[in-house]
Amino acid sequence: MATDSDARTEPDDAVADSLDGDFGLARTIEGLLFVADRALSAAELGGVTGASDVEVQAALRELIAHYRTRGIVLLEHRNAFRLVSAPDLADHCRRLLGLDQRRQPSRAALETLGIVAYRGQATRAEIERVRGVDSDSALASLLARNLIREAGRLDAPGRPAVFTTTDTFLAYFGLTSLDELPELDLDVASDEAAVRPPPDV
Amino acid sequence: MATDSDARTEPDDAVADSLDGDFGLARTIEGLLFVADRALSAAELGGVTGASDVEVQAALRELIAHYRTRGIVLLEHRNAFRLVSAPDLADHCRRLLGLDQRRQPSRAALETLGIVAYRGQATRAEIERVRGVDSDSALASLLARNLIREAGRLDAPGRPAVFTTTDTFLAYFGLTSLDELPELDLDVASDEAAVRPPPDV
Amino acid sequence: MTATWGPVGQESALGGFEIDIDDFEGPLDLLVQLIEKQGLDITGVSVLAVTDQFVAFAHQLHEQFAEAASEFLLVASRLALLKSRALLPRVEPEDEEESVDDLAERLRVYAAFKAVAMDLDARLRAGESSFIRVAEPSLPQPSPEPGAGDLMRLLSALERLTQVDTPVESLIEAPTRRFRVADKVQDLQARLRSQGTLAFDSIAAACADRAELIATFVAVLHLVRQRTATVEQSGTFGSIVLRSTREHGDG
Repeated sequence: MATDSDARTEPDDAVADSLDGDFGLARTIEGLLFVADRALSAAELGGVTGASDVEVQAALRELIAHYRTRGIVLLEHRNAFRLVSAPDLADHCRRLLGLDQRRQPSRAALETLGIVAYRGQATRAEIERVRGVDSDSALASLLARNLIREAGRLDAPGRPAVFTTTDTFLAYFGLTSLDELPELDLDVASDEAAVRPPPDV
Repeated sequence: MATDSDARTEPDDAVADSLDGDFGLARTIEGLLFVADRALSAAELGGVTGASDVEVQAALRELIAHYRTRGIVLLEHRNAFRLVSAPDLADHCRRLLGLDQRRQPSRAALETLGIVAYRGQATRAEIERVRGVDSDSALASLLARNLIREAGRLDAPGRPAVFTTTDTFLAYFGLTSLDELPELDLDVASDEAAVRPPPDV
Repeated sequence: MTATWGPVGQESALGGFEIDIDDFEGPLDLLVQLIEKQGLDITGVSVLAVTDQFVAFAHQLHEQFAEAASEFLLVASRLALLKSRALLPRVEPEDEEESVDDLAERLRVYAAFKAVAMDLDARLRAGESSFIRVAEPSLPQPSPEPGAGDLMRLLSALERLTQVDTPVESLIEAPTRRFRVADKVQDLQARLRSQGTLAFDSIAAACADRAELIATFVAVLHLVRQRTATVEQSGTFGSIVLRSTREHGDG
């Protein structure tokens, strides 16, 4: 051993070492997800931990399974991950945080949100084409609530904004993944039949 | 893992034990500790959950034991409880948060920082009176970033800490003294759009 | 144009239907609701049954929904086309066929998203929602990189605070002494009127302590925002000059 670059040893390393290797990664990721104030992508987690994508994904699956029964759940939104409180504890959390029961979004906002969620992304024109009505204020209210965000601009005349859902969207509706949304029920088979939201963008 | 709703308890399985009976309370408390922005006392937890002190204490012991091997740890300090990342993960967390450093401080942090800077010094209570909201975590993040420091304590009930800006604050904003502040583009600073209330959903 | 549905003896095709103007948004929504009230399939020729109703309703709404009128007309014309096709032998060219299919498809897609909205609505009513952690990490972090801060963001955060619910005075209220920004504004205005320009260094030097300096500084911000004065600086660390926007000696 010529170099000694990793000489820094912390006493607590013994704890991590005593656990099986894979769980070491899972608990590191658990700690990272806990301190993060946003959703973290698998790539970011790989970058910070130095683990491969396959290892990170396996650790995340393990954590998602673990948190299925706990007071905290691990939500996945378009391949980004975030710890949130369990949806059924909403009333307790509201009481602790002193939050009022929020106002219900309008149906216009919910329709718009549904279109963005199932399409993965949508421009205002696409949304209005589906709804057959101006959707500007519905979009503005969804943006203000951080349920959708602008993901970029289309390379088309006018460079229209492309909207996509946020991880707050899942948390807001007590979902842990887009897979939990029901299948889009189109009566007749078509290209768009049985559309599920795409897993990532 | 013990996702089994079966009530039978396997003698050697601590996890199965934890799902038994009052795990409902433990997971509720787990969720509350997770969303809280401060340490919670057993009395507060009892108040929110409606459980007795004995029940709350038992649930807390159970959670402390559970978190002994995880990437999150349940700390007890002066009979107040708080979830924190495991100490041995500090390097990983720092690396993650270091990546975040390129991001600007949150608006809450900036408001708090501005108040401290313009007043010269301020206590937490003074900041909260101006901002109208709890500013504990904003202060914590500013302290952690060394943008403010505790300058002393007020000779008042509770001996509240008085905060002041640091040299790091000046360096961070590229200033050598307050005199340099007016070189701002005030049209941007006073952008009216930022104060419009969000439209109704 | 007697429809094969609806309450017998009603003069208006709309009679007996309780669809309020506030109850729907746009033509597709109206059409889906009319169809649902008839218990009909959303697709194909069954749309016929509600055509008259829709057209009558659209006619009634025409002026109230001026911005959506073209969309209503478009839907109504397609419905009329559908109806004509049912009443007459096939004479339509193919592009009209497409337009009819297109409407049916749009209705189907819209109805599906309406169902999604209902599902989301039900979830909210069930009251289940997850909460994120709001605490910021207390882990010690390395000091921020010098010069990386955006002073404009700091100021705009503060400005927002002062505009929303807090008088500026309370922001700069010093523990021991008080300086009113309004006084400083008046003072600076008077001096600008007489002198035309003021060096910030000299204004700052005249301040007894930091609290007064800050009150003065906030007053400068107000003057610039009011466009009573402009601020000029020669170079990054150059001296700062406050200049009246009015000609020296004017009014």
